[in-house]
Order: sequence, then structure tokens, then C-alpha cells
Amino acid sequence: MRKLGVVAVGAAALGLTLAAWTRQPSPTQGGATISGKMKFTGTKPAMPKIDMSEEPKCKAKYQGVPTDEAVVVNANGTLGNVFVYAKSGLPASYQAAAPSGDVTLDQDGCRYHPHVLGILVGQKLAIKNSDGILHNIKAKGVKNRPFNISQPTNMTSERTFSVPEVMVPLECNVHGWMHAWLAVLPHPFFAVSGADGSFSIKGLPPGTYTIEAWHEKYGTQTATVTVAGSETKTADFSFAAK
Amino acid sequence: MWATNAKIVGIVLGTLALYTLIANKIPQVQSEVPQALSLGANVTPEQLVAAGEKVFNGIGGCTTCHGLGTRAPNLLTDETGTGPIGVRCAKREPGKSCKQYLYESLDQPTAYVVAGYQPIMPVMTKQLSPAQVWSVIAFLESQGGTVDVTASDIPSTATTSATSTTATGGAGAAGGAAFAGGSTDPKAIIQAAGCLACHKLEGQGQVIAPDLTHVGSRRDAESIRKKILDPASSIAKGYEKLAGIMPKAFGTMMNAAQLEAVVQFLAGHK
Amino acid sequence: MRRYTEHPFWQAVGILLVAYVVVVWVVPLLPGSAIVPKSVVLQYMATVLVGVLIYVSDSEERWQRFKEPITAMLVEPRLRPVRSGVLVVVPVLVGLVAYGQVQTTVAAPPNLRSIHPAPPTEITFRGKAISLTGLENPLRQHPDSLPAYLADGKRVYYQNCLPCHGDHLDGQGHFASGFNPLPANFQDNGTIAQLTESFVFWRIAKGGPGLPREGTPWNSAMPKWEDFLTEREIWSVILFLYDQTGWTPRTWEKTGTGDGGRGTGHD
Amino acid sequence: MIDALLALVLVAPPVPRPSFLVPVQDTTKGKAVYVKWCAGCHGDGGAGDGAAAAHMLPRPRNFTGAIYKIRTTASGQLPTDADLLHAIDEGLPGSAMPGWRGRLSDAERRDAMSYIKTFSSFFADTSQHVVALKFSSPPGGGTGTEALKVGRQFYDSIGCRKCHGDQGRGDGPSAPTLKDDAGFPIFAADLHQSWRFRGGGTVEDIYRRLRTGLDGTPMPSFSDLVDQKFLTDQELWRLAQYVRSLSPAKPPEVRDVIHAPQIAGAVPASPDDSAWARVDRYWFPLVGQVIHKERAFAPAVSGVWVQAVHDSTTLALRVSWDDRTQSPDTAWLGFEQRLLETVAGDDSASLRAERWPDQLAVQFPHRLAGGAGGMERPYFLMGGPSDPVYQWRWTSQPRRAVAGLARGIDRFDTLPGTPAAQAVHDHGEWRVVLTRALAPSDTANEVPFDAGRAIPVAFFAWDGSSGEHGSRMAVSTWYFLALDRPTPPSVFISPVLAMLVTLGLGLVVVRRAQRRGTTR
Amino acid sequence: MADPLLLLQAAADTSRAYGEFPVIGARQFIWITAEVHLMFAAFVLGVPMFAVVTEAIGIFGKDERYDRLSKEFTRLLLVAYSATAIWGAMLVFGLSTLYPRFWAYLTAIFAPSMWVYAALFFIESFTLYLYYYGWDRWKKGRAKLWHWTLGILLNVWGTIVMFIANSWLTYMMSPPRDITPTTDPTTIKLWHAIANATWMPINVHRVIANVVFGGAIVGAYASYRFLAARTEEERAHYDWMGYVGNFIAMSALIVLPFAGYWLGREIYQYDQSMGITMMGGFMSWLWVIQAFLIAVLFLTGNYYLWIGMGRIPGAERFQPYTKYLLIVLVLGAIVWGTPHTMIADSKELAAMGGSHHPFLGALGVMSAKNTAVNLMILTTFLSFLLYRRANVRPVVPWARAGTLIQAGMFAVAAGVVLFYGIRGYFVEAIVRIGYSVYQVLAVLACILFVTVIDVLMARGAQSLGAIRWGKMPPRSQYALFILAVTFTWLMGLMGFARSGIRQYWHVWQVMQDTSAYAATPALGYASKMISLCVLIFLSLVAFVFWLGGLAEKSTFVATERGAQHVGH
Repeated sequence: MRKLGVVAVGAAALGLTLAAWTRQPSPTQGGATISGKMKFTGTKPAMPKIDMSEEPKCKAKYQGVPTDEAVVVNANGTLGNVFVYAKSGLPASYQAAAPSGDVTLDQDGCRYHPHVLGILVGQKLAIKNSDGILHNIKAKGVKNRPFNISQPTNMTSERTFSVPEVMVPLECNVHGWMHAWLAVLPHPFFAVSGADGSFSIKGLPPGTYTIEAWHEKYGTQTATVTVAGSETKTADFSFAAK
Repeated sequence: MWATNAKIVGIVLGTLALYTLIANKIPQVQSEVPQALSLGANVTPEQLVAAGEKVFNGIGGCTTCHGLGTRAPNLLTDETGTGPIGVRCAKREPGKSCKQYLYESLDQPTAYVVAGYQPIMPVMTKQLSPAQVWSVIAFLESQGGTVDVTASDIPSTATTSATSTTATGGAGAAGGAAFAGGSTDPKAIIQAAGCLACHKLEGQGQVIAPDLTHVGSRRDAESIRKKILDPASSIAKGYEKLAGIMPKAFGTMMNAAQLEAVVQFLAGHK
Repeated sequence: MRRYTEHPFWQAVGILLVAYVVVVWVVPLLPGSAIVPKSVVLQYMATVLVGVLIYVSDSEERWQRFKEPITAMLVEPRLRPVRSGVLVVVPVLVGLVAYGQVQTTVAAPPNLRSIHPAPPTEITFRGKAISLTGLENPLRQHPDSLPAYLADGKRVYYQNCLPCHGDHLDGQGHFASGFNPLPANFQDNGTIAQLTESFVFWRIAKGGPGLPREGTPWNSAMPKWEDFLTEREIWSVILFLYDQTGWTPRTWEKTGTGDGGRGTGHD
Repeated sequence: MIDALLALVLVAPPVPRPSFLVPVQDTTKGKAVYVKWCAGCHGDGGAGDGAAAAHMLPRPRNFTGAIYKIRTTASGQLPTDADLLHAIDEGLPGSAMPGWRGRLSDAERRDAMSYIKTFSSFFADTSQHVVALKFSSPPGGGTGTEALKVGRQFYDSIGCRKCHGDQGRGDGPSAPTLKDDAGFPIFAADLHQSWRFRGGGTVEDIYRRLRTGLDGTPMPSFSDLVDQKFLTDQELWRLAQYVRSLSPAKPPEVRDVIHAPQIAGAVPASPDDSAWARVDRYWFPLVGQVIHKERAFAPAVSGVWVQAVHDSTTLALRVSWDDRTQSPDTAWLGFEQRLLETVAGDDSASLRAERWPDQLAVQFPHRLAGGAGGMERPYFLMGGPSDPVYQWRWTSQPRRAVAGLARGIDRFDTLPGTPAAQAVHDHGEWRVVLTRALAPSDTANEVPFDAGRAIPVAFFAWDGSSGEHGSRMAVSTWYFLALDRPTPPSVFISPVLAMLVTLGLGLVVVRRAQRRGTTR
Repeated sequence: MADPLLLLQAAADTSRAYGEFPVIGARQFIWITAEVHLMFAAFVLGVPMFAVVTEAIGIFGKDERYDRLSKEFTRLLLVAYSATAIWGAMLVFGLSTLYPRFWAYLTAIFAPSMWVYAALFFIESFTLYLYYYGWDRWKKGRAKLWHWTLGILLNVWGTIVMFIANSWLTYMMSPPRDITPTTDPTTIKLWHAIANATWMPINVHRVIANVVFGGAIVGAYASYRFLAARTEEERAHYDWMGYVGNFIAMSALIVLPFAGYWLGREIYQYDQSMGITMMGGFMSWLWVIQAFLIAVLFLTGNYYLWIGMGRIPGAERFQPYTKYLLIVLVLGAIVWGTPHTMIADSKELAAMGGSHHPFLGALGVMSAKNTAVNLMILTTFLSFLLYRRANVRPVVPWARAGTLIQAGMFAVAAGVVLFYGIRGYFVEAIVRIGYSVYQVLAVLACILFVTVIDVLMARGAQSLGAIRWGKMPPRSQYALFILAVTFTWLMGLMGFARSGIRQYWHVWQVMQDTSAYAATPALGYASKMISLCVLIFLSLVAFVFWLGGLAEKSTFVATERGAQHVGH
């Protein structure tokens, strides 16, 4: 009986693999681009300082006192760490390419790098501990199964996510200040605003898209953008200090 | 024959012993008797002290203030290094024995306010029977001192009580049945009855019991009247713990006109 | 073997042994059972012993046969070792028992109480007099609203009673270990199943502090719920207790026999 | 031949399991059971928000997320049916969840389990693989010094102490920041109380929790560490064995009477005196004060260890208990605030965290009852107006003890004489020694400690950093303190006498029987 | 209730309300005099019933032996009677000096009935003297019938005397509801006070109990004489007398619980809280003792019968079955004695989850107890039946069918008892109470019909040989002693229960006991007092017997008669 079960599981796995293999990816080369800037108005909020005296190894990696990364306002008055993605508008026939390569989340200096990131469904998330001290990484997804793994040393663990979800909060309970945000998407049309506050989503098929910008503190904003061919359209967002 | 007799006696005694033994092995519970205390001529100091402790902790309401050490001196334990009340009572007033001092401080509390405290204590001789007053005195004396209250104090002081009431409150009605000389001025009655020892009214008085400043908005006249006559009939929300502290005797100590005056006065405080 | 099974002396010994095994080991094994207290074991064994003595002595012949091995033990030269053994063992046992009696070990005094103390005929609930005699649960007079009352009773139970009386109403809540006596077990047929709702109301309203002294030595931790709950909430939770356990409250006996001014409670 | 068979099997569709092997899972019946017995805490919708939930810490499980602490599956996986049933059957020690085995029938528990699974779509999702991990069995020698040393080494190296603290009492530097997935404050487990571990207190249970983690809590899974060979399986077992060794071998049994032996020489006044190691210690469970307003539904102190000795003139009582903090402790103020916001009390307004001290009260009756076998005692909850109790109250700030008479929970009158007190706070444990002369100086108010009788005693504890003060505390019922006397030789006289008399009687009986036997 | 204000003021009028008795104290004095007086009274009421019945058997059964027996009892009565009067006088003296206020209160209400009481006492003594001293004079024919009528009169007077005395004590326990503490006692109508709620139940209960008691004491007397007998004839006579005494005691005992049930029910109806104090309050442990005593009575009574089978030719047919009866009785005793609230240490309590055993606790409730006691009664009755049947073989043609019917009746009765006993666990309390009535009715019906069949079947039955009266081992006679002591002690215990439920009231909720002895003492103390009273009583009874022995030599029948029909 048990043997039968093993065989059955094996057969099922084989079937699944075959199904995945036969699913044809749509071409993504070319396509349209949406880009824009994350403007920030109002006074830049002072981020709380993080007391890392408990972890001298991390503390040593900073000059001065590190601060919380919840709100990162760039020198040009733009907002960093804003996640932008196509929330809807993809044609129904769209099939994302099989994810290639890993997304790496690094724990370095008792902070996550990057602080906000996106990943494809089924793509591997490599969680790396560069600190060599105990971190636990806890994913608190609601649609995805949550997990909580321990990394007491320099090591890398891999996990995948099976369902689209924006956002999966990631945290370390040993260091209460450590937070990261992971978006799991079925398509690669997402970006994170960088040090200049700009973003760019490339290779979009023609269509009318709802673009959502998400910020951990200032919430979400949406814009509707219609693109055709390989044109580039601009969608700027503006967040106000609260 | 004697062997038979001995056996019979043995059987009888053995059976009795067995039953008695079993009955003694099970829980021994004696029924309770409400303690009727004879304060007759042969009352012992212990009986007085025991009765006094009940009054002190119960109907007398003394612990409301004297138990916490903030509103009134702590009587049962050390008060600023002078020992419990039984030790210090005789030294409080020159020329007054412990017994005299205690009685008078129950009878005319405002005359003996300890430094640092407010004159809020009601006249206890009006709220308690002479027997209760004297048993409280005996109890207080027992806290570190010697009890010298005897049965002879009780009847003789009943008249003392009446006279001293007269002296404080003016021409009291017979039997001390009216405050403030029978005046129908509600403020005078409230003052004389010691209401403000617990209640706050128009910015005066204490906050042990509900504030009466807006009592008219919570209770109508009928409810206030009932509350004075039978304090246990309704307890204000939040004061359940203090239920039973308000003396039941106010109704009998006021005449009808006085009661009505107070009731209407309070009901008007909306 | 047969010689032994048919001999009254060995039968008596066997019965006593079997009874002991049953009471001490078999009874606790039964589903939902527990160990039998020593006092009850003693009582059962004493009863069985009396029964055995009656058995061996109610016929003259059996009595004589019963005495045979004892006499033999006392007399027969070949049983000298047994005799000596008995003469040693019995005094030693007596000595041990005597030592147990005189030895000064301090034990906790037995903690006993009467389960159903006599209720007062009337209580004062938040200043309102409630006569308990003949009192029924007033909420039962509104059958349409019963589900609502029950739901409210359930809420009250879970918010207040649960820590001690437990999820299963069996007195084994997560705080039960801290109390002695243990909280009442409503699933047991000896508690609410035996009581009128008015009695339960009294116990809930007045709690441990409201127990009469004849119930001493009580240390019931039951709070005085009148400080927390309204009258309706208490009646609701009583409804819930009976509904959840499936017991029905004891009802008042009908006393309308017209026997001239008695049996109708207090005036 | 075999190959042919194998091919046949491969080609054949998976054989469905015979229906009688699949347990019938009836959610209608399950719903009835759930609504009757579970919904009061877990809520009608399974969201862990039943009527009782607000009074509990830890809160009842929220079934809608399908996140379960106690599993045999990898972190992030759903529990197996057996895992769920196990939690229902055995309950979760140290929480309000009772074991339902013996309370509900097998079918009822199974039905309820099936119904609970309907609250989350994860269970219906066939892509979820629920596979119980394969656990090895513990290596031997787990209680040896060497094994424990290895375990301790990994306890330090993999960072357990970050939350659980150096000695495992849940006082690590990260402990005050911990929250569970719902944002409720959560205590790092006190590893000295294995009988309160939610998933069970055996070495196997601990090992499993290390492998699976406790989902929904900060406790992570260490499986990756083993999989990636950073740690061998055996080393993880050693860690589990070390953690187990922190608690007593058996859950402490509650005994009624504290026996205080009489010792030669002066009583040890210091908590860390080596003499205490030779004295039997007694465990008394403490529970929340839920009798008077304000009630404490989630007390921080779950019990006290008590030892007592006397030297015929002085009594020394050593009380030790686990308390993460040496209150007041500013590091825990945030945690205290979250606790006060989480566990509902009787206050309508939410409480503000304040810097309360830790406290301990040891209570005796005001007077020792004479009659009725000494059964009569004052009300265990600090006596009453006419029946006071004599108490010692020790506070951590200022660090001293006072004696006084309590007449109910609201009233405490201090007495002049104070018991001597010495206290130590050491890695999450308070150890307090209270000493007083057996014969009181104030006979009217202080109870005499007479040797050879059962003196009722009760304990109360407050953890200031959990916001406990006033009537918010942990309480115990009455227990007894007995000052033992060395057995005097006279005690042996009457047993010996009884033996001799019995022997004499026996001889007489034998003699008579033999005489009768010979004459016959 | 215990408002100190009221108490302090109410205490004023208690001066000179109580006297004090030297050394032992007022309550103890009253306790002893009242209880010993009551025991003697019960004896002098129970024995005449006995004497009249045996005399009647002697007259109508033409059996000289019974007549002798009757006279022998009556002789005992003479001295016992004066003892009763002496103790009664002591009681009155004690009450009027030690509890004067209370006594004045009672006399204010009951004075007329007290005069009647005294008068009847006198008339009764007179009747007794006539009855005893006229025995040999009115021995034949119509005169004998007149003599027998005297005996009946004696019982009538005695019963009225007892009813009057009962009215006083039941008034104390259950005064009519319209009487309050402020009611002036002189305004209370006498009949109103007499016909109170518990008067009739107590009357009935006491009449039956007196029969039991008389029988038991007679049994003890006979067993003493048996043990002291020097000749075979004497031994045979007293063996027979002991049997008769025991038979009467046991027969009456079977119905006593039903009378007790009625009384208890009346008490509950009169005042719920009094009833609960009695059954569940501080008195609850008393019933554990009572259960033990009743178990002793059943076991000892049956034991006596079974040993007695040894002297009956033909009884060996039944002897193998006695062990099954014994098993039922022992199991019944175990159930009957299982406490609902168990004495246990904390570890046991924790294991049981409270003071109720989760499994055995089911035996501690009323359903189980009623079932047990009903089965024990049935078993005892069966023992009697076997005993009766032992030395005869029925010759009526339907003997076999009759026996089968009897067996069927036993089976049905036992089935009914068991059915309602088990069903009682599944119904609510009010219904359950009703079930005990069905159980009792089934048992009584069984007893009645089986007896009728048996009497019919015994007609012309063939004897299997004479009963060898006197061929009893001494241990059977000690059993009779245990029975007598147990009955007496049980009487004392029940008296304590009846009196103790008033707690601190002289007259329940009308007149408070404000003496130093107001608290009802604990059971241990009460048991010592009861034992003391029983000891005093038994010593005096022994003295009375000894006096009786001095007056006249034994009246046993010297001639050995043919086969006796045992029973009546």
C-alpha cells in the first residue's frame, strides 16, 4: 500500500513537471515601458534611531547610529522604497516566463537588503545571512503559507511563494527593528523606487493598466495608464508626509 | 457466668465505642448561633471588645476612614510612632482618662481633631446605641491598653450622651431625635448630621460617598427619601463596596419636617 | 487447589484480596473513574470484612472448618515456623500502627465542607430584597427570548466563570489548580443537577463570602458576583449552565395541599 | 517478472484507499460540537475572538489563518490531522485550552477537528503538501554532564539566549520586543517550567518544536540548520536535552504541608546560602486573582518554590519564583503597555504602563484557630474585616519587607515589627529569604510559629513589569507550614509497649489453644 | 440576620432566663434526663404493645407459652414504669429550673394538655397494676378477654400520653406559621398548637419505632437469659423468646423508613431551609452514621436468622442460598454507605476533580441509596420467608405454582426497584423523588402478597421435624445484643437530628435560645452524649431485669412441645 502511494506521488510529480514544461512563455522583449517618480511633499519625518548595542557586530558596520528605514526620503526630495507594479490590465492570455535566477534578500548589519523587493510566483528567494549572528526570518503572508526559520550563522536558505500577494511582511524577531516587504507577483512588471526616486517597468504588452504604488507607511496610490506598442509613458506619484 | 457477663459488657461497650469513634472521625461541624450579647450587669470586657470589634468593622463604618491612614488617624496600628490607640489615648488630652477621651471624641469629634486631619468625623453617639458606643470604646482600649469599660458605664452614660448632644446642638428634642435643634434649615441639618463627612456638596465635604452636588439629576425626591430612610435600598453605581456604611439611623434622628426639608433641598440640586 | 477454594478460611482470605484489588486497582481503571480515597477504601473493606465474617460463621459447620487452620496454626508442631512468623509479624504491625499514631507528623487538617448548605429564605441583591423560597428563574417565563438569554449567559460564562469552572463546566478551568476547594463541577450530577435555580442564584450572587458559617471550614473562592453582574446576567448564566450540561434544575415541590397556613414558605 | 509487475503498477491509476479507511469527517456534526464547546473562546467564525478571548493570554487560536504552533510538519506547512487532534485531545498546557479527551467522545473530537479545518481555504487547497517530518529518536546519555555541556554550547551559539535568556527564564534582550503574528505581546517561554510548554515537556517534544518552530510566534524552525549541516541532528537533540534539564525531572507535585526542619546553628538568612540546597522545596501554583475588581486574568507568576527551616528560635522562609524582570525595568515598559492593552480587565479606560515594583506577600492567619481541628481559617484572599490575616509584604522597590494585618484586599495596616528580608534577582529568578523569631514580639497581632502544628500559609505575587499592582496579582489558596521537631525518644515507648502487649497476648492465646489441643 | 445592633438590644431580656447545673452544665443535664426518660418511655410504650399481641396469640392460638411470655414482659414493665416516671420528674424539674423562661412559655400554651398528661399517667399506672396483678385471677374465659382489654387500654393510654408529649416537641420544631416571636403565648389556641405540621408524622414514626425498640430490648433480655440459662428447657424458652422479639423488631423496622420518609417530607414542606439543614447542611454527615447503623441492623438481623436455621430441621435445603442474600446485603451496605462527599486528602481530591468521586459518586446519590435500601429490605424479607419455610413442606396441590409465583413477585419487585433506581439518574429531581414511592410500593406489595400466599400455602404443611429450640451457638445471642444497642443508639441519634435542626431556637423562629448552649454541638460530641445516655439506660434496664429476676423465677414452659409453627 505504501509503495503504491510513493509511486502515485511520483507519477503526479511527473505529470506536474510535464504540464509546466508545456506551458509556453509569451514573448516579453520589446513592449511598452511605464516609468515615473515618487514625489514627496512635506517635511521629512525623523526616523527612530536603532540601538544596536546588543549586536556589536552589526553596530560596527555603521558610522553613527543607524535609523529605521520605514521612510527613506532621497536627497532630491523623492521617496525611496516605494513598490510599483501592474495591479491589473494584463491580457488574459498572458503567461509569465518561467522565473529564472534567484532573488536575494541579504541580512547585513542587522538590516534587510533590499528593504522592499518583488519576486515572481515560484521564483526562489535566497535568504542570506551575512551577519553571522542569529537572525530568524519570518514571513507573515496571508495568502502564502507563512514560515519562520532560524539562521544563527552565515548561511542561505531558500524559499518559494506559490500565490501572488502584496505584501508579505518579513521580519526578524530577534531584532525587532528588522523589517522587509516582499511582493509576490505572477508577472515581472514591478519596480522599486531607488535612490533617485524613479522607477521603470519595462516590456509591458499593450493594454490599459492599473499601476499601484505601495509604501509601507503612506499606503497605496493607483494610476491608470494605457500603453501600446513599445511606447514609454510616465506615471508620477506623490506622497505627502503624515 | 462472669465470663458471659464480661463478654456482654464488652460487646455493649465495644459497639458504643465503635459508633462514638466513627462519629468522631467524620468532620466536626458545630452550628452557628447569632451572638446575642448580654450587656447586663455581668458583661465581661472580652464580650465588650468582641462586640466593639464587630461594630468597628461593620455597622459603625469606622474603617472607611480609620483603616486607610489617609483620611483619619490609624487606630489599630502604629500612628507616627505613638503606638495603637489603646496606648496613646490616655495621653491625648491632659486630665482626661483614656475612656473619657475616647467617649468624648466619639461624642464631639470636631473638638478633638488630630493635627493634620480634617474635621469630618460624624457624631457617633447619634449613630450608634450607647451599648455600641461603649463596646467600641472597649475595643479601642483593647488595642494596646487595658479595658476599663464596665456595664455600669452604659446606662449612666446614656443620659450623658443626651446632655452632651444638647450642649453641642442646642435645644435638642426629647431623646435627641432632631438635629440642629429641630431647625428645618436643610444646610444646618446636613451640617449637624455629619453628611459631609462622606458626601461632597457644593464644594464642601469628602468624596468617600457619591457627590451630592448634582444628586437631583440622578435621583428624584422619592428616591432620595427612600435612600435616607433605608440606605441599603439602593447603592450608587461604583460604590457597591461601601454598601452598608451609610448609617441607617438618620431617618429616626430627624423629624418629618426636617427629612422633607433635606429631601427637597437635595432634589433641587440638579 | 480445590482443597483451598472450598475451604472457608481460604475463601475468606480470597474474597478480601479480590475486594481490595477491585476497589484499589480495578475501579480507577474504569472509564472516567479516579482513585478511590483511602477513607472510602477503609469503609468498603470493613463492610466486606463484616460480610466475610458473617459468611464463615452463619453455619456451625463452616465456622468450625473456618477455625481449623487457625487452630492448627496455633497448635500443630509442624506449623511452628508459621506460628512464630505470625507472632512476630502481628506485633510488628501493631507497633507500626501505634508508631503512626504517636509520631508527630503534621498533616494538613482535613478540608471538608457541606456541599449544599442551607440557603437563607431571602437575600438582598444590590439593595433589593429577593425571596428565594419558591423562586423560579424569571427568564423562563419568556420562552421566545430564551435563545437570546442563553447567548448572553454563554457570554457571561466565558467572560467570568471560565477560568475556574472550565470549558467543559467540570470545574477544571486553567485557574482551578490554585483553589481549594476545587471549583464546582457542573457536569457532576451532585451539583446543579440537585439544586433549584434559586439556590444557584444565591450561590452566584453571594459567592464564598456569602456562605453560612455552618458550611465552614469553607474557603470557597467564588466571588460575590453581584459586584460584577446584573440580576438578569446571573439568571442568564444559570440558564446557560443547565442548557450546556443538559441537567434540569430541581423544581419546587408543589405545596398547594391546602393544609392551613403551612408549607407555603415564609411570610 | 518483477519489472512487469512494477510496470503494471506504474501504469495503473492510483488506487483509491478503501472508504472504510478514510475517517468519516462530518462537518455538520463538527459544527454542532464546535459551536457548543469551542466557540466561546475561538469565536463562531473561528477567528479566535470568542467571548472569553479578550481575557486570555495567549489568545485562543485564530483558525482562519490555518497557522498552528504545535505541528509535526515543516515551518509554514499545514498541520496534519493528527497534529490537530493531538492539540484537541491533550490541550495546550500553560494555556486555557484544556484537553478534551475524556470530555468529548472520539467522534465528537474528530468532527470538531474537521470543522475547524473549514475555517481556512488552505486545507481545501490540494496543492498544499502536508507531510509530517521524520524525526529521529533521541541519542542516549541525554542527562549526562557531557551531553548537557554540548547542549549548553549550542544553546549559546545558535542564539537561544537572545530571547530565552542566559538561564532560560525568558529574560533575553529581545524578549521585551516579542509579538505574535496578530501583534499581541508574547513571552519567550520560561524553559524552567517544561510542564507549561504548549506542545509538551518531553525531550522529544522540545526537539520537535526546534525542528518545526512555533508558527505564528517568533520561535523559528531550526530544520534548515540541520539540513545544511551546520548542526548535526544529534547536536539538536543535545540542545533539546539541555533545555529539558532546566526543568525538574517531573512536573512539581503540589504538597499541602511545607515541612521546616529544625537545624543546628543559625538559620540561613541569605538566599544563596549553601544550606538551602539541603532543604526540600515545595511548589505552589499561583493563579490570577479573579475574585475582586480589578481582576488579573493573565498573571505573570505561575507559581512559587518555597523552602523553610527553623532553629527553634527563628524561622527562615525562602521563596523563589521566576520573574523575567527586576521591576521596575524601563526596557519592559513598552511590553507592559502592550500587555495592559491586550488582556482586558475591569477598567473601562485602558491602563497606562507604570513602573510598578515586583511584590511578594506571605500570609498567615491572624490567630491560629484552636477548635474544629484547626480547619477554620480566615478568607484566603487576604482575610476579611472581622477576620484579618497577618502578612509579610516584600517589594523590589524599595527592596524591603513589612509586616501588617490585611483585612480584605483593600486594606493593609502595617505593624511596627518587620521581618528581616534578603533578596536576590538572578537571571529571571527572585530568591527572597524572610526571617522572623518564632515567638512574636507583638502577641496581639503577630502570629506565633508554634512547632508541631499546621500553620496555614498562602502566597501572593506581583510582577510589576506586567502591570501588576493592587488587586492585579497571582494568588494561592491556603497551604500549611509545619515546623518539625526532632522526634523525641519518648515517642518510641508506646509502640514498643503495644508490641510487647500484643506479643504477650499472642503467646497466651497460643498457650491456651495448645493446652486445649492436648487435653482434647 | 446577625445585625449587631439588633443583637445588642435584644439581649436585654435574657437575664434570669437560664439556670446553670453544676459540673455537667444545664444542657447536658437536660439532654441526659430527656433522652433516658424518652428511652424508658419508648420501652414502656413498646413493651405493652408487645405484651398485648403475645397475650392475644396466647388466647386465640390457645398457646399457653405466649401468655407466659406476655406476663413476663409485663413484670418487667412495672419497674421500668417507675423508672420512666422518675426520669420524667427529673426532666420537669430540670426544665423548670434551668430553662425557666422557655418552660414558662411552653406551659403558657400547653398547660391544659399537661394536666391531661399527668392524669393519664396516673390512669395508666392504675391500669398497669390491674393488668399485672389481675393476671392470674382473670385467667379463664370471658375474664381473660376482659383482662386482655385492660392490656389494650394500657396501650391506648400510653399512646395518648405519647401523642400529647409529641405535640410539645413538635410544636418546638414546627410551630404554626401564624405564630411569631411577638405572639403572646397565652393567646395561642391549644389545639392549634398541638396540630402542628410534624405532629402526626412524629406520632406514627414513634409508634412504629417503639415497637421496634420494645422488640429489640425484649430480644436482648431473652438473649441474656439464654446465655445465663442452666438447663436445656430454660435455654429453649429464651431462645424462642429472643426469636420472637427479634422478629417483631425486624418486621416493624421494615416499615420504619417509610414513616421516616413521611416525616422528612413534612419537614421540607414546613420549611425548606430546615429541611436542607437537616439533609445537606451541617447535619449532612449524620446520615453517614445513620447509614452505617442501618447497615449493621440489616446485617446483624439477617445473621441471626441464618444462624437460627441451624436449629431447624430442613433448613439445610436453604442454607446454600444464604450466601447470595449476604452478597446482596453487603453490596447494598456498600452503596448505602458510600458518601457523596468523600473524605480525601488534596492529592485524592485533585485526582477525583473535587470531593465527588467521578465513578463511585454515582452511588452517593438518592437514587442509589433508595435502591440499595429497598433491595436490602426485600432480602431481609426473603430471609424471613426461608426461615419460615425451613422446617415445613407445603402439601397443598398448588405448592409448586405458589412458590413460583412468589419467586416471580420477588423478581418483579426487585426489577421495579432497580428500574426506577437506574432511571432516576436520567430524570429531573422532582420526578426522581416520586420514583422512591414506586420503589417502596413495589416492595410493600411484594411483602404483602408473598406473605398471603405463604400463609395459605402453609396450611396443613408437613413438618420436617421439631425446631430444636435452644440449639443456638452463643454468638447468635451476642448479635441480639448488638441489635439492641444499635437500635437504642440509633434512637438517640435520630433524636439529636430532630432536636438539632432547630439550631439556636427553642421554638423554631419564634423563641430564640440565648443561653450559652445555643449552638448545636458537633456530631462527635453528640455521639459521646448519646453513648453515655445509652449506657445509663442499658445499665438501668439491666438493673430492672435483675429486679424482675429476683421477684419471680423464670416462667418458661417446662414441657417440650411438638413442632411449633413459627411466626404468627
